[in-house]
Amino acid sequence: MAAKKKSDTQTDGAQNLELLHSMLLQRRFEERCAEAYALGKIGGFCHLYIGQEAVSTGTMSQLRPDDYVITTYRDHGPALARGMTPRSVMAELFGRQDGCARGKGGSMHMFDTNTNFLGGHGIVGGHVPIATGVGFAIKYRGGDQVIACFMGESVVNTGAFHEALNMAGLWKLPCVFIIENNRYGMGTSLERASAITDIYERGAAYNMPRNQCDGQDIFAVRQAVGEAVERARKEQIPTLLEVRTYRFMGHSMSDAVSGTYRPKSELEEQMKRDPITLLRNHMQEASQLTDEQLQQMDVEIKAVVQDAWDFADASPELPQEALYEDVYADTTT
Amino acid sequence: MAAKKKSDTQTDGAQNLELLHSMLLQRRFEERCAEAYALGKIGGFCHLYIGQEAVSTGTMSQLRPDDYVITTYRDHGPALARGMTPRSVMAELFGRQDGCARGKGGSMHMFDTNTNFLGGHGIVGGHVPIATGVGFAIKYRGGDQVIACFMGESVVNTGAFHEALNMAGLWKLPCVFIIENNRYGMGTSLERASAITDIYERGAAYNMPRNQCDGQDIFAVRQAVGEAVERARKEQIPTLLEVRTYRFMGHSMSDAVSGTYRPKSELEEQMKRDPITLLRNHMQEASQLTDEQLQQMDVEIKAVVQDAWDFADASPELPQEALYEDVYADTTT
Amino acid sequence: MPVITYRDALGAAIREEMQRDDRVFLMGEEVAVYQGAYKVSKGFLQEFGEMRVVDTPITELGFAGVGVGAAMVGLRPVIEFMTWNFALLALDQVVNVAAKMLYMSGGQFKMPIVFRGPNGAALQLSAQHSQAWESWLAHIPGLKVIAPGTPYDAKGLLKSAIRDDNPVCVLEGEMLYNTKGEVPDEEYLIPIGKADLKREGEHCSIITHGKMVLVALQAADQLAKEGINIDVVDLRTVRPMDVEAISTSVKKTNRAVVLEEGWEFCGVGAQVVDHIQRDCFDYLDAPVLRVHQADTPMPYAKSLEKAAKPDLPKAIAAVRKVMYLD
Amino acid sequence: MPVITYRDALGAAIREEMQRDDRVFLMGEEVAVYQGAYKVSKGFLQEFGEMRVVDTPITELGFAGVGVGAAMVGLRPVIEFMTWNFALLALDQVVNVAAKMLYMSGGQFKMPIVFRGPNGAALQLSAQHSQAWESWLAHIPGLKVIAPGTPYDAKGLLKSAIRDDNPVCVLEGEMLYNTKGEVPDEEYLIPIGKADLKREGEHCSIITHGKMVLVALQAADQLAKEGINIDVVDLRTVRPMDVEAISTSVKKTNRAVVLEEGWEFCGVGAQVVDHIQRDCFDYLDAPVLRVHQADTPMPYAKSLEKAAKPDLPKAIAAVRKVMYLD
Ligand SMILES: Cc1ncc(C[n+]2csc(CCOP(=O)(O)OP(=O)(O)O)c2C)c(N)n1
Ligand SMILES: Cc1ncc(C[n+]2csc(CCOP(=O)(O)OP(=O)(O)O)c2C)c(N)n1
Ligand SMILES: [Mg+2]
Ligand SMILES: [Mg+2]
Repeated sequence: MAAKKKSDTQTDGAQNLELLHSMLLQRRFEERCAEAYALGKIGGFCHLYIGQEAVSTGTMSQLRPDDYVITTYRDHGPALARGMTPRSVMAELFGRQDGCARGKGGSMHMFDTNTNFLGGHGIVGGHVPIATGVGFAIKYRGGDQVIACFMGESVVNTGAFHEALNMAGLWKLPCVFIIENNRYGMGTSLERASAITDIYERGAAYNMPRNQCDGQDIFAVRQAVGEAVERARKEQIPTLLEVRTYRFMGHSMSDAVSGTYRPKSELEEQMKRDPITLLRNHMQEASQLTDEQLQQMDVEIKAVVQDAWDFADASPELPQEALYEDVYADTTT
Repeated sequence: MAAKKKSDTQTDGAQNLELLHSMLLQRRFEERCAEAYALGKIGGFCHLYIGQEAVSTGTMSQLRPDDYVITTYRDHGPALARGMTPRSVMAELFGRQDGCARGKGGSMHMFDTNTNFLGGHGIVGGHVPIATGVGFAIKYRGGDQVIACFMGESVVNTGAFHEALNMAGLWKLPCVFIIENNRYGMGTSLERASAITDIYERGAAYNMPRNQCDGQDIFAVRQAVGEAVERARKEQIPTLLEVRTYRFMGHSMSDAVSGTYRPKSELEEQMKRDPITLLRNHMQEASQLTDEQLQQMDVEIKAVVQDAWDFADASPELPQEALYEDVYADTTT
Repeated sequence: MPVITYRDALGAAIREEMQRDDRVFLMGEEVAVYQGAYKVSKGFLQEFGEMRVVDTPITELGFAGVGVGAAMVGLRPVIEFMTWNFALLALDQVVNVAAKMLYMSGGQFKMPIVFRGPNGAALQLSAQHSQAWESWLAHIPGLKVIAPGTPYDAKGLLKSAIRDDNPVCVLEGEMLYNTKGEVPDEEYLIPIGKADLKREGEHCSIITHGKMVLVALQAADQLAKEGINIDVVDLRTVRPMDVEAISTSVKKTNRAVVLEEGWEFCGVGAQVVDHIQRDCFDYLDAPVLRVHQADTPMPYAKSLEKAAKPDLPKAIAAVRKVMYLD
Repeated sequence: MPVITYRDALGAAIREEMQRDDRVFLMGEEVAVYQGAYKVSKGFLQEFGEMRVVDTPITELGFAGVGVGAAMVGLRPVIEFMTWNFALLALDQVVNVAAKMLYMSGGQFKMPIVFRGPNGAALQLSAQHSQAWESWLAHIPGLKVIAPGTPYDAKGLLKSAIRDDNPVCVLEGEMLYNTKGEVPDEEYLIPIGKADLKREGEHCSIITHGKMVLVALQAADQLAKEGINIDVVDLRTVRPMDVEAISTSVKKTNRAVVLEEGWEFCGVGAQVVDHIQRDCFDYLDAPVLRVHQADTPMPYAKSLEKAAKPDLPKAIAAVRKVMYLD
């Protein structure tokens, strides 16, 4: 684990326990998602976040409740890290009435007005201009919020990304663009998709501050995101941040964990840097965590996830008429 | 005029006369286009190239007949510089049977298989991926041709440009991307549209050799394009070249030459660096051109343009059934 | 009543709504400094400033998405496309996001956004600049699509569109901007989804919208001279479509011609015909005929362009045919 | 005759054409190393190498344009979209360039390119991943649009598409890839633009294409048990449409149901109805009915998705209704 930096002194003890709790919750939650998918309780595309939890938790820990978050279809982790309830997320995955999106969005489309969680988007690159638009709205209203926009590394090749970053840079909008570089876009490695591999450098084309950090080390993520958030909030300067992480599962439930496009050995090598293990070890060395505490936390979290499962299972199916609801809003203005 | 560089020694005498002839032909041709437009012989959108002739002529003078050229709707100049006949271009502008595109394309859509002139495209940014595709085809066939792709500076903000350059850089394709930076996209200045103004730097995002040059100095254009063409032909490495030029007329025939978005003073200042005058002066100082020669060249060119006008005027209107022709090709394969 | 142009009617609608609600802003290419590519937003920059009248780079996909993001968090963007032809690049944001946001989010995120600009052919702009998109847009649940044909309808409908909490696509026309009509000084709104019977007649119905409304009215005038009286049903809104108005008219006249600017195949006219043959099956004295653009890309040559476009002679010929007059 | 999957039929078609003509290449996301997102191109990289089986970055607009450029100078690209939903981003190249190139260039530049991929809904992929685009594509002159419903038709039509000198959009289906059918070993081509009468019956016509062909055949089987015999007209090609085949069938049965996967408004079904009511006006004993997806974005919840999709019970109900049986 990176030797703790000055800026991390505040992340000791209690706070580290929170970070660990957040990451472990995402992990245990998604382990059960895989189970529910196998049982047919979850359908469609289901992209697990396992291995990348330090990025979501590290980022959210630097945001205010009134800030905004937007991400891709790989959204269970960010949704939970942002504070959406396991119940509402699991019920959404089960396609039930009590899901955060009434069971209409599913795995790829988590939305929540309470936590300013703006989705859950299925078109690669499509949500980046939306993030720029939220940044525009914040500036328009003279607010001091920021928007954190997560994206996979493949997104930096899409036209939408470039059009969006140019406007964010040109208009100086409070956006933090966070690339979760897990090295693969489905079965295509970064080297085979992008003419450069230090992709944070693409920020230069938009005169945008840019940075790269280790995404398995939550303190490194907190450090880099913290700087970017402060720059956005205080000076309304956007940042392009490349976070180097790794996906421990297949691209989606239908994709083998390794084989065609990445060797088992690479996966095993990467799993040695499990972000949860790294934080746990750090805390134990710093004697911020006893085995009993960890034990207990895990038990509690598993109970919370089980509760979410039971809740989702018990949540009613949508009535047929719901098919025709939410197509158009009744205009009140 | 820039002190002649070593690489220009071959551009003396005879060759300079050719360059001058090409530029003057474009100028005189388009002066008559403005006249024809006023008379209603040309309709629709008509974007004149006047002021940018050194870019087209300088570039074409470095290409082989079997190379490819593609550009935007501002295509009369490049079409003539590439060697398309004034008759076929004028007849196209008049919308007649003998036009290069049978009168179906018009001002924005000049096409010619004889000179590998691939258009004439109306959607800003839309032709850049096409250029990458031509580069791909050249490599696919193992040829040593190159494609020169002209574009306005606004294009560097479009998603199409970035998607295309990434693939050209990633796959190492023989493309020369030439930005004709005339400072304005319609009424929007570069500074108001792009987060950076040294836009050739966007090549860095694609690991692409890049360069910037004076677009009013034809020798500077020849120098920069020559290097890029050689790199593409010999090593199949693409280049992003920013050529700084200026549009002496309005964006299109319906746009005032100056006023809303650029002051008259700026225009007048820029017109002092007319690319044709600069070359003429250079040649006269180098005593490569007498007043008589210039006189005679101008008379000849005006006659050629008049001939094109007469030819276009005499060319038959398309028969009504032509409306339904060229929608689908009969498949022979 | 004051007579103003279609252009000024649109401008007045946006200006009034921006004055009324400071969440409303205008964004697009050349809307500010240049005063609008077609001058709809003349004077806006000076009146509202650059935060509310925003020139964008040439990035249709990008600024459409910026509008969507701003709408998600409570602003009410009016996004101008220089023409709908260029909006092809932005359709992912319009169709995959704006049209589906309320649904995907289970009713949480409204999408109060307007996408507007000129639609269809002007004069000799050739293939890439002369397309009418209403049938594409109207295919998509979640979108509303309006196509006003007169200054009065343009102002009233655009104001309603800006106040609507759903994405509304507004199809204007370069050839309409200079047309004039009566527009009252007092504020008024025209409800989205209501057709307008612009002429009454008992012999045949012409069902149309947008630019073709003027052609339909001319046809009605000419045919009236021959004693043929036309019901001109101006849909005004393409989606949701006022099917009652269509049925009422056709059940009265027993004959119908559907006139539209765009292409035939899967066009708005096909949908209108589908409704008529189902709802008015026993009332029809003749098959419903359609008038539309020729099934080709738009040519540049003036004479061919004229041949490609639907126009007065074609509309009249269709009415005479549906009435078995020749 | 050998029985193979729709997936393998498509793969065989592309492989045979690549073996036959080295100007043909396959490009798209995950077509090479990953062996195809849906494994249509399994083994291609190994057989043809990386110059002819090309993995692209996730840039639909960009690689569609690369295909267009390659086609302009004589190659014959087969561009795979992982699904047509993502092709929305590429439509500017498909519609503004590929469909218009021959016309804009006055007949000089042919566009021998194929755009293919799965179309319509699979299972619980929700709003952004469950759309059927045939009515949009078929709206555009210059494009050809095919939607094969069986392995036999898929192979024969795709081979014709690859040999066609015009842009051809091929609409496949995730739910079709695993379906099986007889496909001869000998080479054969199926002409674009010809419908196929897949069942013969005198009581009612079902006109359909693509994924819904299987549903229509099931409906015909079930109804046959009740003594109701259906003419199943499989259009196979949506544009150009085989209107003769439609008229022949409807003039025989005097009743028709149009069954399609996509949305109703301005759908392919509307165009079919428009043709029928004009060409078969005096033959119809009842209004033509349509079966299609519900007019909403596609929901994720299993039960709602089922309710949204056209299916066997809905098809049968429509036939019974058009026959005034209930
Ligand atoms: C425009 C578009 N093209 C293709 C897809 C199919 N697709 C879904 S995810 C994905 C890979 C994205 O990789 P990356 O951006 O690195 O994110 P990751 O999955 O690694 O988190 C692809 C190709 C899509 N959803 N959208
Ligand atoms: C996608 C798209 N958006 C808008 C337009 C309208 N338009 C035509 S030219 C132009 C300005 C382009 O400027 P630039 O790229 O600098 O080229 P220049 O005209 O200066 O040669 C615009 C906005 C278009 N043709 N395509
Ligand atoms: Mg990735
Ligand atoms: Mg320019």
